[in-house]
Amino acid sequence: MSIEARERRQGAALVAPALIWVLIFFIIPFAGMALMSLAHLDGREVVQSFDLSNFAKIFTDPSLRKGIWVSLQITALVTAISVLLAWPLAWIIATRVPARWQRLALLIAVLPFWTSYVVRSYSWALVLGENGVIMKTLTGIGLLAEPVQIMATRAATVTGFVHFFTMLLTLTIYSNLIQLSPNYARAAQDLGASRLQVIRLVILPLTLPGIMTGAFLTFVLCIGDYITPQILGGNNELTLPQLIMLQLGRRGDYPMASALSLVLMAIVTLAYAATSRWLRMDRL
Amino acid sequence: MTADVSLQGIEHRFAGFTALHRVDLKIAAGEFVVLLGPSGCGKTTLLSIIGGFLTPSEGQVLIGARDMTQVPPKDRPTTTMFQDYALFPHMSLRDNVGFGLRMRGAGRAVRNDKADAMLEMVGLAAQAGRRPHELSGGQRQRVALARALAVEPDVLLLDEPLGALDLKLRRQMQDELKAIQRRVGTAFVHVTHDQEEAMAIADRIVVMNQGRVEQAGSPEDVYLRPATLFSAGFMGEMNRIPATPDGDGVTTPLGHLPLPPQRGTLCLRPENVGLRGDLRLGPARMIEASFFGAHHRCHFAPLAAPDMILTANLPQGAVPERGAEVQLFATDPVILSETAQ
Amino acid sequence: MTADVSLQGIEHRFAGFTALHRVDLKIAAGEFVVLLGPSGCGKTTLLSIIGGFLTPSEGQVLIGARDMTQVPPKDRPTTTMFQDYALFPHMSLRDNVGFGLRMRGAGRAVRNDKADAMLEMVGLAAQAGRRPHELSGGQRQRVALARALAVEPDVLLLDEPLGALDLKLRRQMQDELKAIQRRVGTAFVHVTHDQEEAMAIADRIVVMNQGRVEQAGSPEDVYLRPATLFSAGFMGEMNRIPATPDGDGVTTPLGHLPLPPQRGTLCLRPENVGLRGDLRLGPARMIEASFFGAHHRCHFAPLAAPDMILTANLPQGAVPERGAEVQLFATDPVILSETAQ
Amino acid sequence: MRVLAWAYLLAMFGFILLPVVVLIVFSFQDSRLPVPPFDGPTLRWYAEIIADRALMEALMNSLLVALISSAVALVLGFLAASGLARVLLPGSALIRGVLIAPMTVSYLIIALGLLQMFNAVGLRPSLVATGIGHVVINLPLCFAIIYASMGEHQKNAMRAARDLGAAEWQVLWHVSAPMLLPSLAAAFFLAFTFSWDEFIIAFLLTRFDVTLPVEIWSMLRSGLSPATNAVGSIVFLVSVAIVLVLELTLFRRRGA
Amino acid sequence: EDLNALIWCDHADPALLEPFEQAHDVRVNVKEYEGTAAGLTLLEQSRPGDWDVMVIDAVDVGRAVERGFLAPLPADQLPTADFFPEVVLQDHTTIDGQTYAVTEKFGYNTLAFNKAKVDAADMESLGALWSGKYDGRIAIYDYYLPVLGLVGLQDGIATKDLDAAALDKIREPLMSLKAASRQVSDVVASQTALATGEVDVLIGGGEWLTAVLNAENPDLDWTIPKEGGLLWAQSIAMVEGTERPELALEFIKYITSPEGQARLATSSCYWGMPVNKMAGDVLTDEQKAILRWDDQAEYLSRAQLYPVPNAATDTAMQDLWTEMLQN
Ligand SMILES: Nc1ncnc2c1ncn2[C@@H]1O[C@H](COP(=O)(O)OP(=O)(O)OP(=O)(O)O)[C@@H](O)[C@H]1O
Ligand SMILES: Nc1ncnc2c1ncn2[C@@H]1O[C@H](COP(=O)(O)OP(=O)(O)OP(=O)(O)O)[C@@H](O)[C@H]1O
Ligand SMILES: NCCCCNCCCN
Ligand SMILES: [Mg+2]
Ligand SMILES: [Mg+2]
Repeated sequence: MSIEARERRQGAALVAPALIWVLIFFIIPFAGMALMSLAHLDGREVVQSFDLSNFAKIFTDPSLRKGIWVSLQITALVTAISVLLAWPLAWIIATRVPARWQRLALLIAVLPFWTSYVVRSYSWALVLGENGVIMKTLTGIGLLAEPVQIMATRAATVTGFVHFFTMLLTLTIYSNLIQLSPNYARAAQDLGASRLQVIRLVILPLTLPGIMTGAFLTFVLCIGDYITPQILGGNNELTLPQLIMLQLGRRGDYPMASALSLVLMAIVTLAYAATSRWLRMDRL
Repeated sequence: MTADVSLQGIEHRFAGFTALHRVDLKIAAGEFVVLLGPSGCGKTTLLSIIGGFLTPSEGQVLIGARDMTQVPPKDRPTTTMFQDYALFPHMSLRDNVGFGLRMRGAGRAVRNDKADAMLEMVGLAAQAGRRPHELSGGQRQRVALARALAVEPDVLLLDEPLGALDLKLRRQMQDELKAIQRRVGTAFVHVTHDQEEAMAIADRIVVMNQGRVEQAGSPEDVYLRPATLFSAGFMGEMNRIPATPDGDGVTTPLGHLPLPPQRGTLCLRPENVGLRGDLRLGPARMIEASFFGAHHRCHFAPLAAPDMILTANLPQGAVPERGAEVQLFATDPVILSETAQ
Repeated sequence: MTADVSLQGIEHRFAGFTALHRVDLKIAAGEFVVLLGPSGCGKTTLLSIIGGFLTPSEGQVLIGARDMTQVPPKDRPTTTMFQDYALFPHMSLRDNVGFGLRMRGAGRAVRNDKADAMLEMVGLAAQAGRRPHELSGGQRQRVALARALAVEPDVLLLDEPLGALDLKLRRQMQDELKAIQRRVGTAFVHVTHDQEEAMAIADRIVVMNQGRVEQAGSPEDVYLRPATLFSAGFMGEMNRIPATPDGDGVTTPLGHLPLPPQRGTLCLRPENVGLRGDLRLGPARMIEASFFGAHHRCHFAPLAAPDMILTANLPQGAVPERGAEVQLFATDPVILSETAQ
Repeated sequence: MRVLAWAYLLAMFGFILLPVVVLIVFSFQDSRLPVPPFDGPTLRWYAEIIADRALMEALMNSLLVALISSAVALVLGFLAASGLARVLLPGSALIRGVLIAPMTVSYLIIALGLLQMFNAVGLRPSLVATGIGHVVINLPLCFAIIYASMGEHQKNAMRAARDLGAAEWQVLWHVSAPMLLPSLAAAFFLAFTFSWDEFIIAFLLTRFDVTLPVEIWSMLRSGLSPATNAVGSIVFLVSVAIVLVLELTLFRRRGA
Repeated sequence: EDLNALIWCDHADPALLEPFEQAHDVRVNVKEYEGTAAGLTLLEQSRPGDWDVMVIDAVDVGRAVERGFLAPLPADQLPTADFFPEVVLQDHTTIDGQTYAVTEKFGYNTLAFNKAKVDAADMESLGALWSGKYDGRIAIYDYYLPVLGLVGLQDGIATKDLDAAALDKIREPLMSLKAASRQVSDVVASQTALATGEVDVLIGGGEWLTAVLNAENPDLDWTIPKEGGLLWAQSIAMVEGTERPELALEFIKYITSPEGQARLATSSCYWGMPVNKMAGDVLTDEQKAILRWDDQAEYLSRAQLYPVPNAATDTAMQDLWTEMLQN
């Protein structure tokens, strides 16, 4: 056997365990889910069939269809707001904070990562409630006459999400920013660009990989999350994951849960395709 | 368009570290000046001060007689070409080169014409629509040059522009850089730590060491008449022989030599040591020789001081046998006093 | 311990691309061979085939007369020194150098003794406990050498070992490499694309181009008697003058020259063109000169062919005025036929 | 501009830290209603959760699952990265794609797929099932981080070790792993964090032996009490302490 | 030894479980669920032996038995004689003469409210929720059976008549109720919302919601309006296939014993009336007052049982519920 063939065999042996793991615990379950999505519920029994009735129902049943729409709206909103909030924050940390304090500033900016995810959502309920800290403060100092309802609305869900994803995006954008040669900004300035022009024409485009990587992660994690809308949304509208959990928990409708999951997956795949040219998944 | 630059008593301190000590330097309009020195000697710092990226702790920067010490880079008649080129990767070459004009409010047509003309000058007109990552290192360097020159600066500052290129390409780009500078007539201030590069392109070389200017002069001056031991050593290989004054000459390990009496180090470049010359060094044994193409590099042990090895570059066809005893001669001897170091 | 290497009809194809075309090469035991050629010519590929990192598509590798074509690196009597040295950053120098012995099952005491001896040889005994990142580039290079030699290979393979060093250090390490090779007597196969380096250290230079061996011979042979135009050009700068046979000599743009009649290109190195020599080239006008330290690089326009520029490296102090008319002479003329390309 | 920047920084810090601060403050709330007015302070909720057997078990379970699943993901990711970095395997772009794929899929989908498969083969929900799911989500992460940090230099060091006679496992153990230590540590740490805080997979794939996030979820759904705040605060403070220690030791050398 | 129990959240209280665990040296593992459909789904996915006991709404025992999930109980060993007779619900827990479950706790799904913010007189009619006066101050308990039942009552439909046709009639009022309400939430979220002043009225609420918070907010109150209310009665059963039938039975006996009953009645997630009258001797007077021990006879007379839908109606109800959540 040639040296290269031997090398390849050893290389393959090293890759094999991970590949097998992914095959058994990701690909096969996924295939199973695809199969399940073609089945249907007869009374309470799952009956394997091969029809697209679940998908047909998803796109005709107003509740399910609206779920997709709600999820898309929330996710788009969250992603956009988080990028808008995170970019200046990352930029300020990377360029305005003295080098020796940067890591500390970044650490503070992502500190709540280290609370439990469930608790983090729940603590927003404390903050946003009608008698929560914010309303009490605002009405207390007379800025608001009446408390405004935020809790149990889409605004609460979005706030909870934005909180988490602003931190995530700050990380990805910051790490992109500090990898840029300082000479880009210098060169642009040297050629006569104002501060804003430097940012708009040079720095911003150069941070697209960081923005897109963070935005994609935000999109995937946000559109697939059950906890935040469940805790903060007050069941006033249901997202895709909530609908999926509803099928699982209350109705035992695995076929429909699978079909909804595939729709979710398809949406994420589209998002991936749209951003893939900028993605640097190892930038984490 | 070009202007002269005058640095007066420039001193620069970073937190707890003085990077430049009272540097005075004049750069004439249209001159090609090279700042040469080892890593960390303050070349980039000095260039940044001229370009406006740093404000000196003390001293003044005059460009075309105007005091520019506090003026930000965008308002100075200088542009800088960075070592990593800092080409904007998301813009075409044309947009890169036209960027400076765009910032000055030029319309698209105007700046594209100018950009194309600049790209033409550096031989990249055909690639104007490409992105920087589609170019080779040498091509990128030319785009950076075109971009910096497109705004018609009075002074162009270049920080090791050739540092990232391989040797062959580097030598080729040196010639181009020199030719372009001749053509546009702009003053160039070029930083390098490669003395061959410096000699090949400079009108004047400024040798720097530890934040000070050691010597400033033409390549010949600096190479043949170094002012300090540092200058001498940095410009090329050298044989160093201790010398003490002795009547009308000096005493060295090789014996008495008829040179101006002075305490210091006798410096001889390898190509100035050989079988002919004005200064007789006495008998020596040939130890080893290797062929270097244009010359043979030979090591000789003087009989008077067998532990001292003298290196001589002898021309093709003039090489003694290994082990042979020959009379060594030298030309262009220089004695530098210890204090000159 | 050393052995000879014989490469027989080596051909190597990467997917859709032939990197080596029927290379035959013998390397004698104890010889210092340099593979020289431009980037992409197949040097690394050939070295990898000797070292066992690649199996040739065709042909055989014999080391010490044994067929090693299919033997993996760890079982060959070769070791490779990588361009980036590939030192293990988490191990002390001693552990780095002792690594090969450790893999061969040597106990700690044995391998430490050997490692210390090797470090002693390369002058780093005092730093044995340090980590690679605490060393300068040149020191690292020596550690890599010590590590490769510690397992006493028959053949040491070096892929651009000096490529990462700056010029000054590079010249110094060349001397050391050569000296160490002399001392240990192992055959060295050394890859570079720097012809000065090749000439400085090689017993024999193998000039490669596009997957073929152009010429193999001593540095003098290759420099002074190039077999092909490629060889001639790659070994250094050259003036090329077309020549056609004409009775007892050749006709060139400069006129008739008394050389062996042959159709081809007359090659003259710049240092072999000057104001003296065996071969009279006729009158020429000096156009430009720049100072290069050891010599002046001058451009001459022959009066007979004013558009042809001849480059001559003239020694210090022998440079005519710009615009002066002089008689040019040459030494060591070589005529290479077109087909030799 | 400068003032604006600092004001923005402070405002964002306020936004980011607000829920955590409120959480911690109201963990000392004396009444059961975690809303203003604050009528504390009391430590009784802390006493309560420390005495809560189920919670403490969930904490241990979380630690266990996070440690083991991260270790498995790390080893698998390391081996795969070493294999792929070493030779150009046929279809290696596809292999990389397959290994990364789970990273682009919502956890809920991974959980549902595994739940159905385990149901089908008769495997009961358990910590092991959860751990398997966590390896699925963390393997791509570990692989990507390690693969990205295997530069030419790393590859050459591995070749050098082989050239000097090292067997494959010796290359991995003596050269590759120590050289990649910072990336390995970073990957492990990140994987650990993800597993430790993962909810949906653990929720669907466990039954009685639950992980901490699931236990906290049940706490939230089985009675109103600031004990939830206390758990959140403790998790937060302990994690921050760990992060700080790592920051000051392991990652200090890597600089910004 | 372990006992695996599928429960409503009130059985997760350590104060309830620990005495049993100590007495029998076992460990009770609990898994919470909410809503019969969810519980049945969990059993569907399990294998025999996974579960030993289960808590289930008494009216839904039939649905579970029909699918073979429950094991018969020795009726003679159960203290049903000591129970309030109205909540033994023999018709539902006994099928074909075989007892499958025993009731353990009961209460009402009606209106819970904050009397400091709401006119208590308004609460005497369900119609107040549709009057517009409390728009934005209402929460809906997220369990379709009792709330659909209440909406039916408001429309004059008895719970036992809530069939597919009736569902059509209550769609409109259900949707307008949703429009008037602020949130739809589970047990604890409902308690929180009412206790923190997020909402003032909870439809589907009752003593199970207010009693547990009595100490925090004495203004929380509940009533059965004139249209009537729903009686919830949960029962405990042994799961078919259990490998520890004796222990399971011991647990059921413990839960139905006076001590167990008292602890269950006042457990941490929600309070509710014990079915065993003897628990009255264990409970304090204060606790009994909060539970309104003495008013039960009247309440019971005005309450109706949960709807018991067949599979098709159940699906239709869930669809309607999902639609309500989503609008
Ligand atoms: N921001 C800074 N803070 C502190 N010291 C600095 C800073 N920038 C440069 N220095 C120090 O000032 C000295 C001069 O630096 P400078 O960059 O000018 O050197 P250089 O000659 O350009 O070197 P090189 O050839 O390596 O680029 C160095 O010792 C450097 O360490
Ligand atoms: N794995 C490969 N697959 C395809 N082509 C390859 C591969 N490795 C090398 N080549 C090609 O083979 C040729 C010879 O490569 P090789 O690395 O031997 O060149 P080299 O002489 O060492 O060049 P350099 O001086 O740049 O190191 C090049 O054209 C290269 O592009
Ligand atoms: N399973 C019992 C029905 C009880 C109704 N709800 C009251 C409290 C929470 N379910
Ligand atoms: Mg510099
Ligand atoms: Mg190579």
